[in-house]
Amino acid sequence: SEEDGGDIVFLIDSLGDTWIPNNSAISSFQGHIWGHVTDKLVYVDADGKASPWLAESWEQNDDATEFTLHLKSGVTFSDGAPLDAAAVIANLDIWYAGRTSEGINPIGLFPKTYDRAEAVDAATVKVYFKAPTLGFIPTLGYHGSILISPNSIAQPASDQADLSKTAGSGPYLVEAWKEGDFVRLVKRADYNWGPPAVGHTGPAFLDSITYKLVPEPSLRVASVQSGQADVAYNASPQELESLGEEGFTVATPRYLGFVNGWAINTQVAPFDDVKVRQALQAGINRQEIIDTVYTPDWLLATSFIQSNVPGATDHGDLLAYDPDRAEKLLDEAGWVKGADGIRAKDGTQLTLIVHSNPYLATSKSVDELIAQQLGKIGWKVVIRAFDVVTFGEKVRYASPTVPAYEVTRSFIDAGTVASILTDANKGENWFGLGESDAKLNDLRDRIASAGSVEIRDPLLDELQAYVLDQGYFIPRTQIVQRIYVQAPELKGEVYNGVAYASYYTARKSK
Amino acid sequence: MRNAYLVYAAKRIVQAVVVILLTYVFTFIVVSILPGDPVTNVLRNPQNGFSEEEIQAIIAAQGLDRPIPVQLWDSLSGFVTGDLGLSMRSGRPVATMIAEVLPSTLILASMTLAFSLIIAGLIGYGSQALPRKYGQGIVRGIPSLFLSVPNFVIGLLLIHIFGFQLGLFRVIDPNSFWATFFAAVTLATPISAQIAEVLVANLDNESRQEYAAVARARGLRQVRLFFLHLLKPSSLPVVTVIALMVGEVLGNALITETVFGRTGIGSLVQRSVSTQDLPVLQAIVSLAAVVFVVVNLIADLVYPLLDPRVKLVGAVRRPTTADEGSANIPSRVVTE
Amino acid sequence: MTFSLNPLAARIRTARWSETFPPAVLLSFLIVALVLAWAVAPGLFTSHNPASGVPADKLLGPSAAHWFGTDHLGRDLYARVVYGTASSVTSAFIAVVIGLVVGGLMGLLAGFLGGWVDVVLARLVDVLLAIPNFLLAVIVVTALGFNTTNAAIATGVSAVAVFARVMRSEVIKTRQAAFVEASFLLGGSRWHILLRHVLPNASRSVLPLAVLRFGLSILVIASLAFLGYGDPPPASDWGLLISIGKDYLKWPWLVYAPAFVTIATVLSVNRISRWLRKTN
Amino acid sequence: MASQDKLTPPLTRVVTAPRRAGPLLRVEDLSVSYGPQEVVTGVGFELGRGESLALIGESGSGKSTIARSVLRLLPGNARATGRITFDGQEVLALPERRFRPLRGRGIGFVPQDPGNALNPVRTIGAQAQEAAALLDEPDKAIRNELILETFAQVGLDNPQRAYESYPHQLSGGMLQRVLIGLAVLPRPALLVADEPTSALDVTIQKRILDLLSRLQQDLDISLLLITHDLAVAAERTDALVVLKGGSVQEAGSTAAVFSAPSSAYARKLRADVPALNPDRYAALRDPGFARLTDGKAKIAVSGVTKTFSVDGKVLKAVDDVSFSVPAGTTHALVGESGSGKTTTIRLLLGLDQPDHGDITVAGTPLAGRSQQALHAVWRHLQLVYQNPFTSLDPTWKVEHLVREPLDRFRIGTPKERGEQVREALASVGLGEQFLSRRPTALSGGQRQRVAIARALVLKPDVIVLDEPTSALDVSVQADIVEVLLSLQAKLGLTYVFVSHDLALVRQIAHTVSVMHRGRIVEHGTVGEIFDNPRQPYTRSLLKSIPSGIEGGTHRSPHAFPLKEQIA
Ligand SMILES: Nc1ncnc2c1ncn2[C@@H]1O[C@H](COP(=O)(O)OP(=O)(O)OP(=O)(O)O)[C@@H](O)[C@H]1O
Ligand SMILES: Nc1ncnc2c1ncn2[C@@H]1O[C@H](COP(=O)(O)OP(=O)(O)OP(=O)(O)O)[C@@H](O)[C@H]1O
Ligand SMILES: [Mg+2]
Ligand SMILES: [Mg+2]
Repeated sequence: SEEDGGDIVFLIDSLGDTWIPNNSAISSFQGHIWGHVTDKLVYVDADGKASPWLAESWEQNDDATEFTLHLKSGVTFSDGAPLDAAAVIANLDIWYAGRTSEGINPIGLFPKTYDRAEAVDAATVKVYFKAPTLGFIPTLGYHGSILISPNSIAQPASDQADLSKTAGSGPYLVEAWKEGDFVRLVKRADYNWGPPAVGHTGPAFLDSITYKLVPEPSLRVASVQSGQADVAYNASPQELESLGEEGFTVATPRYLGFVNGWAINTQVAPFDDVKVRQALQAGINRQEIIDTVYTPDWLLATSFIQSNVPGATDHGDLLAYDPDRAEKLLDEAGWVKGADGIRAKDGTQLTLIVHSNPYLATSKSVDELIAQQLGKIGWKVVIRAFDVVTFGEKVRYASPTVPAYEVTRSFIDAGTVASILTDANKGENWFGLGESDAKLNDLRDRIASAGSVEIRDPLLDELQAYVLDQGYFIPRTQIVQRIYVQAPELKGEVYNGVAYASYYTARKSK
Repeated sequence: MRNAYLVYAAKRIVQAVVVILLTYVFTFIVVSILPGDPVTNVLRNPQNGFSEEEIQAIIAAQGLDRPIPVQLWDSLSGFVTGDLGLSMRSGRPVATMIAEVLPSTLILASMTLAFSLIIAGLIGYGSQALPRKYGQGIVRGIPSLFLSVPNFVIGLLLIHIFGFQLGLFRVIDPNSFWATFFAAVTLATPISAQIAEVLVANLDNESRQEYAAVARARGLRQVRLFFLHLLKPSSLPVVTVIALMVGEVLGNALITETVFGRTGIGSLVQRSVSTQDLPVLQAIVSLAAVVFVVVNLIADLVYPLLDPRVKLVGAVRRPTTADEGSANIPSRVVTE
Repeated sequence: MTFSLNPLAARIRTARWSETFPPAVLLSFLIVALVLAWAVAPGLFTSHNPASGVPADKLLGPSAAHWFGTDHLGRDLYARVVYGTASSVTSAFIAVVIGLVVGGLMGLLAGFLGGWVDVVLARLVDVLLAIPNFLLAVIVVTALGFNTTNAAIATGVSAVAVFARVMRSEVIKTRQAAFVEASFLLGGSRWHILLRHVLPNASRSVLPLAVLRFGLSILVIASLAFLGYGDPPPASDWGLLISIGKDYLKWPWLVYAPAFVTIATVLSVNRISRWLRKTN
Repeated sequence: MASQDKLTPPLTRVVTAPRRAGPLLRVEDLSVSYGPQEVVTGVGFELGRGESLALIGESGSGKSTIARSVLRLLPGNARATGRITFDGQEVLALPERRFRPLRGRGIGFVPQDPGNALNPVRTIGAQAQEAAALLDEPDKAIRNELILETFAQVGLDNPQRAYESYPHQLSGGMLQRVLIGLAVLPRPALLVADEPTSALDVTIQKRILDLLSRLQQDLDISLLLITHDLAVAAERTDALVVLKGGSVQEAGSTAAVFSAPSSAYARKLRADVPALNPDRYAALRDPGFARLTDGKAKIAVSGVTKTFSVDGKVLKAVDDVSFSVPAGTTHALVGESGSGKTTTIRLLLGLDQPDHGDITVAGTPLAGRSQQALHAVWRHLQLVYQNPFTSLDPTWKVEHLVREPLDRFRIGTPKERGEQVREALASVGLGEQFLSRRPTALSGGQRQRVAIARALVLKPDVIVLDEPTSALDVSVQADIVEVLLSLQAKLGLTYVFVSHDLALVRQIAHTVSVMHRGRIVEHGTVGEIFDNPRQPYTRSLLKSIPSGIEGGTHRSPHAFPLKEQIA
């Protein structure tokens, strides 16, 4: 085709920490590269729909403990190794267990119920689980589940850390890279096994993609504006509007997962009082957040899961901004406004401590705006900010010092949501409720044992309504964790279920 | 004299080695009290979905829970034998990672030093040769101004003006000549200012000396007076100031490299600090200390050879940095 | 009040005044005074609330109503600069005090006691000196946690070596001065000499250094904020404002206004330091 | 050797510009101000070709300022008005470009402090080349030869060695010779010498002045000599201009002004020169001679030796020194620089410990005393330092400076202490207005008075004075000496007075020890030493005292030690 070829430069704010595939594939940054260099067994699109990719088809037994995957034939890794049953098993094994003593981690979201995998023949793999694992197939489309050549997997960690020594089967190859600087990918000419869902299976159109690290957001955008680069990742939302007017493509794909919001720790006063939680729910002007911090590309949260997740339902009425109701609820709860405009009860001020999420650049601004909004109804908001490391260390769900945990989390299957919320079965106990809320426990159990989507969806709907009404979860906005500003010449990219842009199908006009 | 110099040199070298080793231990202790580490950092990414017990198990499996002294001993003996270990963050050999970024920083640093010297020299010349009231006043104000502007503001301004508006360089190609040029200019502003402050103070001091008047009475013109008489004694103390600036260049490179998107020692530090990659930080700080100590060692060893006034009795009294107040710079670097 | 109206004396006095207080120094003092006033009583200088604004009025340019314009949440930038002064000034002050007290003490002891104390402290100072200042500050602030106070402490720690060195060399210089021996002959004890002679004299050049460092500390703390090691919002330290502003370069006053205030302050402080050094 | 005394052909070959009529240098109505402060007011004088003229006056009277105006070397903040005509050309009006050729070629300059007048980091040869470049001699070899020849001519006995040296490798006397050589090398018509010897030892001073006189005669150069020593001026020049506070007090031929000064200031200046008035303080001092015999020894130093090891070499700074000082008398230690005077008195004070020998002060031996016991001795033994600029803590006020010893030794009640401070200051002639000043706001003389007051306030028996006036000019020196002697007369103090100025010692001391290389070479009463010196070293010291016209050596280039050894 005459439009084939061309090179693009993608400006990114970080190139992550390590290239050991297991340790890096979930990174917001490295996922871009892995998405082009490797393939997955299953493709999950922006709406959460799983479709065949290198697994052309699959079957599962009734209790979802045994899965059979039928592989596409003729697929090879870039080092020449065939992508066959043995290769898939090697990948499944290392996803599950890693090689921790070497510093190769397991893949966090890979089902812990994994038992073993067996090759039925060169193109058929049978996977066994110790317990029912409905989410296995969608997990194969998750960004961590990238297929790596068995030769690469066998390498020691320090070799795996060298990106150029790792072979995938994707439409692009690593031509050169430099730590903390750039990664240049070139097209693999014999590629012929793209996901049918994107409508193209042959070699990619663009000759090369260069991911270049530019830490300053304003410089990334200005570079694209001045024609020095084609895509700027994670632009500041404030600039998007004018960029759109200037003719640049602005993409704000949403991933599948929770909305951005707070999981409230019900063990910490005053949030042990449902009225206070409900006041919080009503005291936040979500539209103003979108108008001020974001742009119309961001959507109002209508539940605590993103609206594109299958099973998400619209509970916008529970999330309406109603300061009068909030004040009334607080009055009822005994929090009365003092002379300084801040409510107090028994000598303590009505305070909300929030920890800005370091994984979301706009988190602080939203916090500040909410602080203003809550300030009007007599709520004092204290904002704390930690770096990624300290945040991970100090800010945990249901920790006594963390009344509100800011969630930014994707997931593949809404069915897993309910089990995270309580502490049964190693759940994360988001609201600090433990096993104390009978209704929540009941919903959780019924969702887990639901055999089909038809049975599960109404339960999910009920769960969403309950959690929001109780003020367990305070949504802020639907989350856009990845923002792309793209030169108008570049077209045809595809965003998957975790909002990564794939330029496999993209073309650049001259 | 010869003998005294050798004794002095030997003393200084031993001192330098001690300082390097102490710096290593010091850094290790400071870095060890940093909260967390890159391993848990990766593991704790919420998208990863590990539980706390899983995280602890992985940490234990990698031996990261050993006592600090044991880790220090391992690390120090590695350092002495030239083995810098593996990065905790990326898993790659630290030596490779440093070797990758070192050339870029070296180029930037040498350009910076060259610019700093040129700028400082121009300011120094201007401070003596320009018309007193206006010319000199303005030139003498430059170092203060340079020292008052946040470095990253200068960098961003230069990028926007020369990179985007004038299109002199591509931001995504920070190793091109002009991008390096402007990064060096950014880095050179505070450095040149500090050198210039010392130089101007020394020049003033020297030009007030009787010998300057006597030389003028001998019919020397300003240019010759500056180059023949004032420059050498004024810039001798600058030699040691420049040596001290080496640390400053490395430190400031942290910001400049980040702003310009250059990969170099500075940006590697920035990444390693934000993930607390102990082996890399440790190696870089030690490397910086080695560079600093060696450069200063050379300066100290060369100084007595350059300055005929210095007699080596006891230690050489060194001039101080601009920081320490140019008023303190002894006009005569003589030891009794 | 003196009533000596000798015109000649008056003339000489004014001549001296303008000579010892050049206009640039006067202006510097005025700027510093204004900044200190902002720090002490920000409410007197602006009626806007620095922490909450009108979201609808976001990113307005400078005008009569908003001298420095408004930020991305519609807050008045001038008010944020004014209210951020206290923290900016205090943190720079903390940094200087740490450097001055710790470094000064180390230098004082090393210089005055000499011997092994000097050797040990000198090596410690060498170590601190060998680690690039800013690198040291970054590591320390990471160890302590990210907020402006910790950034200030880190900045102070990284200045310890400089103060220690200057103090030490000043003390040694002073210790060898004839008046110290004279005081000894006049019956002065070691402590008396240390406190009444050595310290005041040594501090004559340490003071301008401290003033100079105060200005530099503002910049270092701003640089740390730039790298993200400052206070969380809604704090409005100048460095924080600049580093937030740099993400909104389409609205340049968000950078220029706080940067200008910072530069003017640091420049003034530097000028005063230079003047102190000269008049000493 | 002969070449030193007669000019050799290459030097005479130098072409000089054709002479114009009129005086070589004429200064008319010259005023100079630094900023708003006028320091020279309406000065005028004339200097003929081949003649010599001295500008004399106390420190700060504007001598150097005038010299620098002539050379156009005033600093940037200075403004000069009036007329200076050199060889028919208006110096002040010339543009810099036109004036520069006159520097060096027309007017040579010999500065005050030789240690500071050569670039310390360049060799002497390199700097000599600059002077040689003014000769219009294209051949480098000849230029080099000329330089070496000139060096020989000014009495450097190893010219090549001097040529290769750095300034710090030569002594002050040698440096001054180099500077004179560099100034005369381009054969200027006028030589301006700004206190060319004040920084030097008396013995060397004489040799340098002799050299200048001889060169002036041999090369037919006009000499503008600046000095604060009337005796020096009288000895060396044809005419005198006496300055005070920037204006001319008196001018005229040397003979006239010196023998019959008409202005009060010139008379005072003459009276203040110790060499010219050996008996000025006789009334105050002479009663003390009686105590030499009846007074018992307040201080006894016997067989004291002190060695220093420098760079592995052992240096005997004080070698077997003995002397004793009767109570109420003044003992002077004299000798050239480095002869061990300061070291001796440091031993005397117990600030250093001698290697051998005993020191007894008021009957108590110092050796092996504890810190505590030394304190008790210092209560009665005080020191006044050579340099008043470094011996007073600049951060303290005068009141506290003088009060410090009282506080330290806990003498009297605080109120009494205040009284005593005032008394002590009054006794050195300082009023109450000085109490709250800091040393920086005092002149050198005033500072030294404060230092003396501080020594006096304890009412000690003994005061050790280490060259207390050598940093001050003659007039101030006279004031201080007067104060010291009247205090001795009144309180019966015992002084140990260190000096290299024999004329001063003759005025004030009772007994004298002459030190040379750490040893006392001669010892006796002031009469014995001055009237009847036995040692050649003492005789050479005495001969170096400038004495004005009467006993002077003006224009008599007789044999004198011309060379200095390069160490
Ligand atoms: N650069 C200057 N700026 C301001 N005042 C000056 C400067 N140089 C000299 N003065 C002042 O001018 C006056 C005359 O100084 P000058 O050096 O000519 O005196 P002098 O007679 O040479 O003294 P001395 O015997 O101490 O050398 C003094 O009061 C001095 O303080
Ligand atoms: N602390 C010391 N260490 C080494 N040498 C010393 C020390 N103090 C003095 N000397 C040397 O001892 C000799 C005598 O010095 P001293 O200071 O007593 O001489 P002086 O007669 O006072 O000279 P001046 O007239 O220059 O003051 C000199 O050669 C000097 O260099
Ligand atoms: Mg003078
Ligand atoms: Mg002496």
